[in-house]
Amino acid sequence: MGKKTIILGVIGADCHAVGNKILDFIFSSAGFDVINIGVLSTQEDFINAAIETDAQAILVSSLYGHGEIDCRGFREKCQETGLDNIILYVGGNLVVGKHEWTDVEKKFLQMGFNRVYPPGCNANDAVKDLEHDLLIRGKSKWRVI
Amino acid sequence: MGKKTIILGVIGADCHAVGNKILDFIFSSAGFDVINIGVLSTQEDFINAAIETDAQAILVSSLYGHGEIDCRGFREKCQETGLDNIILYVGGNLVVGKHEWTDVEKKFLQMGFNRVYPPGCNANDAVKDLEHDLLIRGKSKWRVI
Amino acid sequence: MNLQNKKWSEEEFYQIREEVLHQWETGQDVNMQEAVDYMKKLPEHKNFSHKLNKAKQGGITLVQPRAGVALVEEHIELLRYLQDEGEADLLPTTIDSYTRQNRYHECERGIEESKKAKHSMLNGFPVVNHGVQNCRRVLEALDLPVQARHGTPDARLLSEIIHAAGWTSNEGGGISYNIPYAKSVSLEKSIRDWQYCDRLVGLYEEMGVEINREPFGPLTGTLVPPSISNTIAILEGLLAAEQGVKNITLGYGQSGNISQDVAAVRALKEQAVEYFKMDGYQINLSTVFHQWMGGFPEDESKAFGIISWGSATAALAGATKVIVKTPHEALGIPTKEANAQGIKATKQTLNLVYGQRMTISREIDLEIEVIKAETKCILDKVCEMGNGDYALGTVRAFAAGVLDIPFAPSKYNAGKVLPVRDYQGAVRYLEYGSVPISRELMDYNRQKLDLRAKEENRPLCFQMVIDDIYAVSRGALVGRPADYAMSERHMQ
Amino acid sequence: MNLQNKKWSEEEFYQIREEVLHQWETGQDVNMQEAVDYMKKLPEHKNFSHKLNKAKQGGITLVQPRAGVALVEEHIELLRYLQDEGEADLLPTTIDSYTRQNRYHECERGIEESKKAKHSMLNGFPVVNHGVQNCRRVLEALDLPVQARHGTPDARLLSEIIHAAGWTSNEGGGISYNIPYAKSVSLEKSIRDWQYCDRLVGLYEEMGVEINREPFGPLTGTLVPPSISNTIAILEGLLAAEQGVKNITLGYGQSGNISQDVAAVRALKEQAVEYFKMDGYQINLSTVFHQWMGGFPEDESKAFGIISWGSATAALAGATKVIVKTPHEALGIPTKEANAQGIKATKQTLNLVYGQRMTISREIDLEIEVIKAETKCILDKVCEMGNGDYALGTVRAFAAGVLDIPFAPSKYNAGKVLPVRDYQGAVRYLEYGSVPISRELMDYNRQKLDLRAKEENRPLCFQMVIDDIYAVSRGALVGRPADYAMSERHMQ
Ligand code: B12
Ligand code: B12
Repeated sequence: MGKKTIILGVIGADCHAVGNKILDFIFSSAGFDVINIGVLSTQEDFINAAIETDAQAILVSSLYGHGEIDCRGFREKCQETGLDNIILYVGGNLVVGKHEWTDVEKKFLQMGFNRVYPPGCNANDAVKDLEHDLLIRGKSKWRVI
Repeated sequence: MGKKTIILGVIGADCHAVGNKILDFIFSSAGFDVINIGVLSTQEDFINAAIETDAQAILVSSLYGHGEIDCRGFREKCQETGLDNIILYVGGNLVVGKHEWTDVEKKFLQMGFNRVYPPGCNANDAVKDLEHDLLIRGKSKWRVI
Repeated sequence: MNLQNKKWSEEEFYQIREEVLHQWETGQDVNMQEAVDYMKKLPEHKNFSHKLNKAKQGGITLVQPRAGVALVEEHIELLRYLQDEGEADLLPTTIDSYTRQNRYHECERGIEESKKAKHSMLNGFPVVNHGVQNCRRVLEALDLPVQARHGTPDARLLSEIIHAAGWTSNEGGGISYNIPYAKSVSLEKSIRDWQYCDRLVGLYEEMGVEINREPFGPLTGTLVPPSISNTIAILEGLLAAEQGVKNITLGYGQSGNISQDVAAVRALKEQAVEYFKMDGYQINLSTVFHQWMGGFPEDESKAFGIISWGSATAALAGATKVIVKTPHEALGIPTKEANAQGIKATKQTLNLVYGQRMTISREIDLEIEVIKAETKCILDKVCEMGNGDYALGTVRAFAAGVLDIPFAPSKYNAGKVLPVRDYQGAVRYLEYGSVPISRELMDYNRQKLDLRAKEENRPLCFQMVIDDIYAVSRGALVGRPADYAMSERHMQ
Repeated sequence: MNLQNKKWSEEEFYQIREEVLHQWETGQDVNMQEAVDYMKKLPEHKNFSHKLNKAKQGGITLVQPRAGVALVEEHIELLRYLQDEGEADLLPTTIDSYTRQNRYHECERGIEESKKAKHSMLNGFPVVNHGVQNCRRVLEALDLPVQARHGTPDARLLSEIIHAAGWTSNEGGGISYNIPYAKSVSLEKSIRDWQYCDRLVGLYEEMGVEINREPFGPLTGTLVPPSISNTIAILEGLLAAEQGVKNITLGYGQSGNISQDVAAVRALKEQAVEYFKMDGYQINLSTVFHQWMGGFPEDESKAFGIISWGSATAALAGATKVIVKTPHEALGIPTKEANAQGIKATKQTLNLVYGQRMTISREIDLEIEVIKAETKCILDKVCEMGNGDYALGTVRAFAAGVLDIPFAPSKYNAGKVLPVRDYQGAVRYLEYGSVPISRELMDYNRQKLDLRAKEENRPLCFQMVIDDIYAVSRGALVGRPADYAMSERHMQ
């Protein structure tokens, strides 16, 4: 399975730091090698960190509502830079306002994220999901949903 | 216009007394001769009081939700007993549960009440309405709407 | 007068019981021994007293809604929803108003009409008409204790049926379920009829089944001075204790002024313990706090504000349970969703406040003292008028206006007392009628009221009372005149 | 370091101003003299300080929502709704996050996308892009004062535009709008940039226009010990005062424990007055209380419970205004309806509590003392580190971890402090990092925390902090372990 390095950060002009610190703690405790680039990070920041550390997954947070604008083209940019195999998760209060979760999820899945998490999610489930996805990926080539 | 005697009371198995005491105070202050038969009054109680005192109007309250059952046939019973000209008002929380006011109003108008009041009404408006209706009635024969 | 505050002999009880169980056909299904066996098999967590005791020990405040509809299946669905979605801790069954007046034929009509209309045409669950087996179905479909909540002057048959069905709590009392709920039932009769209900509970206790009894604290729910409601709560507690009741919950309805509310609950608890002790009763006492019982605003968000303020006060006062209002209060009996909303707002508030207690300041201490002293003035007089017998004393005191409940519909109530709020919203006496409050305490009351009069720049008057009655539904606690200018009093 | 807590000369100010007004094209429309004339013609009731003063005198607590959308017309519609239907007392304009980072090109994109999408794609109103005239249109469409609320480390252009448009209050400060809102903006820069904003207000004051300034009290909104937020509020108050600001509102974010919250607001008010006096500033001071700023539950009824508890606390604490949350808080920026609901629940609660004050018990007195003493420990050290200069001292204190804001994203923040709740929910220090709290006060803290550890039967640990962060959103104030058994502590 190789080493389990993941990139964690909050995208865009978003400064919400609390969830990020907690995700760091939980994924680290679960044995992941967490590279936390913190808040106010650009797509490039995430990608550079992933390339540098040869990470297997990028976990993007967006809490402040601009997630849709900020995340557009992320998957494409990953592919351009050779990260075409990387796992992309995203979570938080992804859009402005209160919307049907299924619509939001669909939107981000279509943008190329492999999994999408609502704000009330249990971070431990995400740990399990990631372990599962990494396992599968070890066997067959990861396929963007 | 004659004297302005009105019957006030709360119909059925209803014990809500506060609004009744306030209506008594307000109509009395406005110069009406108020015969207050109080809570837990039957249709017969209202009608007997009206006959005895030669009243021009009966003001029925129902707060507790059984208004619809309790008020059925009230207009007919008035007519049977010779009170076919009497003004009938009803007010309060007339049905069980929260319903569209216009539906409730229609229901009670159809039952033969001349005016119907929601719980949040201003009792002084009812005073004005009654003065107005009594004036009209002085001129032409009162017509059930 | 053949009334006495004395435990009924079994003979006396069983003789009357014959008659009671024949008031409606469902009375035939009541069998006390079978009921005891049934209740002994019920799991502990369905016993009301048990749940209250645990809460008392943990210092938590339990949440109970009001709810009841005409038909059994719908009623079960409603209560399940309040249990599962609403997260209620204790369940009620609110009884319809015809049953409360023993008009079982009208109930029958209401049940039929509800079936036709496909929604409840009754404002509660007609428990007598449905009978023991149906009530057991209700209890068995749930995981929480169930209590009957009503307003029935003569609740003897009702009580027989609910207890036989395993419902381990009954609300009411000979005063609190008569004077605010009836027009022409004599106190002698209602007190006797409630002695029956209490004796019934006493018998169950003797047979090893714990049943909780809860006098109805808020009375008319409308500006009742705490010393009046506390007096009546204590009296009903004593009357119940004499008949062998062991588990008692005394209640109080929120005034809205936090100091007064916290003080009233503490005064009630402490003073009740004193009186029970004085008369030699060993009672397991708990308290219930009712969220604001007067008129509500129609706006649901505003209703949430009131509900939450009541919840916070209940927790700070350390009440064992709180009875919940809903965002539909002003308009009509709530849907199950609205009812659950009220519970959830309440629970969230209680959980925030859990563990915090109102720190006792000199102001609250004084308020406790005042409430106790006023209560003692009245209770002493009641005792004196009954030559030491609280039952007799109560009847005579009401006749003399010594006991007097504001805005009550009963003709056995003098109706001379007028309450009004002081400048901070505490409920005080404007007119005493014949309520025997001492000169000194009257001065204290007056002084508080004068501050309001001065602030509002109008004399103390009946208009203030009317303004106060409407105030909460119009968005404030105190009914200030429209042109009331904020004074500089609060400047800090 | 070219930073000093010293009033800027006009020369210095106007020199930098040239540059500021060129940061984006709309800067060209700012004309200070014309703005002064404009503001002098505005009716009194649109002046923020004026409205706050009246409230202070009347002892009432004003209500202000948060709200902002991308487009002008929609923004006007939103604020009108909050004014008319919501009955707000003061209006905000929440600024979008790109503007906060001075990314005006991205704002332009957000505006365009919002037009296309037909709903706001920005989380606030991009005030700089819209410019002075559009902001005046907003103000003129309303009957209440308007304030900008944001989170902008460099708010110089933003401040120029809003004040020129007649908005008479600006939230923020060199610390409070940097450390919780930015990652790599140095404090030297943000403090200087906010000196500019303050000096601007000072100049307006000199020209006869009253403008209110409000440091952002709650910081990260997440378990901030009151002495940390009070210290920073007082520091920002002093920095603003030095630049000529006269009308200051200091803020505090609810902890949820009522004794601590009431104590914190009182301590803040009293101690700020002392410090202003000590340094010779004449300040018109008011206070703002923020309803719970941490994570909310998704259930709207539960959110109402939190909102109302915050409102009650604000009123009991005697805050001049309260900032309102909404039932949508956990999920997303509220609709205007949800926003109005939050205001209405708040107003109803405030009106119920109006006139009541938390009676000061020994417990609250002690809490006030503790907060003041802790705050003094930190402020003394900041002063010492700056050799008497609070601006310098602040920069150095952050570098040394003497000032340290829990959970803040800034790399200029040590992030060593760990807060945790005690058994009653008051926020205490678990780890101090380098925050210079005296031994004695540490003992007090520890003693409170030990009680919790004992009660929960687990050692003080980081898991408690995590549990506390999630607690309110999961329905409680304190994050107790799942198997927490109610103790007998509260038994009365
Ligand atoms: C106080 C109160 C009580 C007190 C009453 C004490 C007493 N004896 O008076 C107590 C606690 C005893 C009580 C008991 C019950 N209550 Co009750 N009660 C209320 C409450 C909170 C306030 C009523 C009040 O006094 N308002 C203040 C006065 C001034 O206003 P008012 O009564 O509405 O009267 C004004 C107007 O309605 C209008 N008006 C009324 N009649 C008329 C007639 C005319 C012609 C005109 C012009 C105007 C008019 O003018 C009046 C003066 O301004 C209301 C809810 C609310 N409004 O917030 C529920 C409410 C009325 N009660 C209700 C119910 C169901 C009951 C119970 C059955 C118990 C239960 N299931 O919860 C029992 C009834 C028992 C019985 N046999 O009647 C329901 C009725 C539901 C419905 N219609 O769908 C309500 C609406 C609460 C609810 N949402 O569930 N209640
Ligand atoms: C605290 C807070 C703040 C603090 C943040 C302090 C700080 N630096 O961290 C302050 C006050 C500074 C703040 C500011 C703002 N905030 Co804010 N804030 C909150 C609040 C109340 C709690 C956030 C929080 O800390 N939660 C606790 C943590 C543990 O949970 P979390 O952040 O949700 O993270 C968890 C999950 O989301 C999930 N998760 C998150 N990302 C990911 C990613 C993956 C891969 C996975 C698996 C899981 C996952 O796991 C995390 C851990 O459990 C929320 C509302 C709420 N949730 O109740 C609003 C909220 C997020 N804020 C919001 C907004 C809009 C803002 C502002 C723009 C101001 C404004 N307009 O009101 C500014 C943003 C400025 C900026 N440049 O970013 C909005 C976002 C709206 C939307 N999306 O529609 C919210 C939802 C409030 C609201 N309803 O309006 N905020």
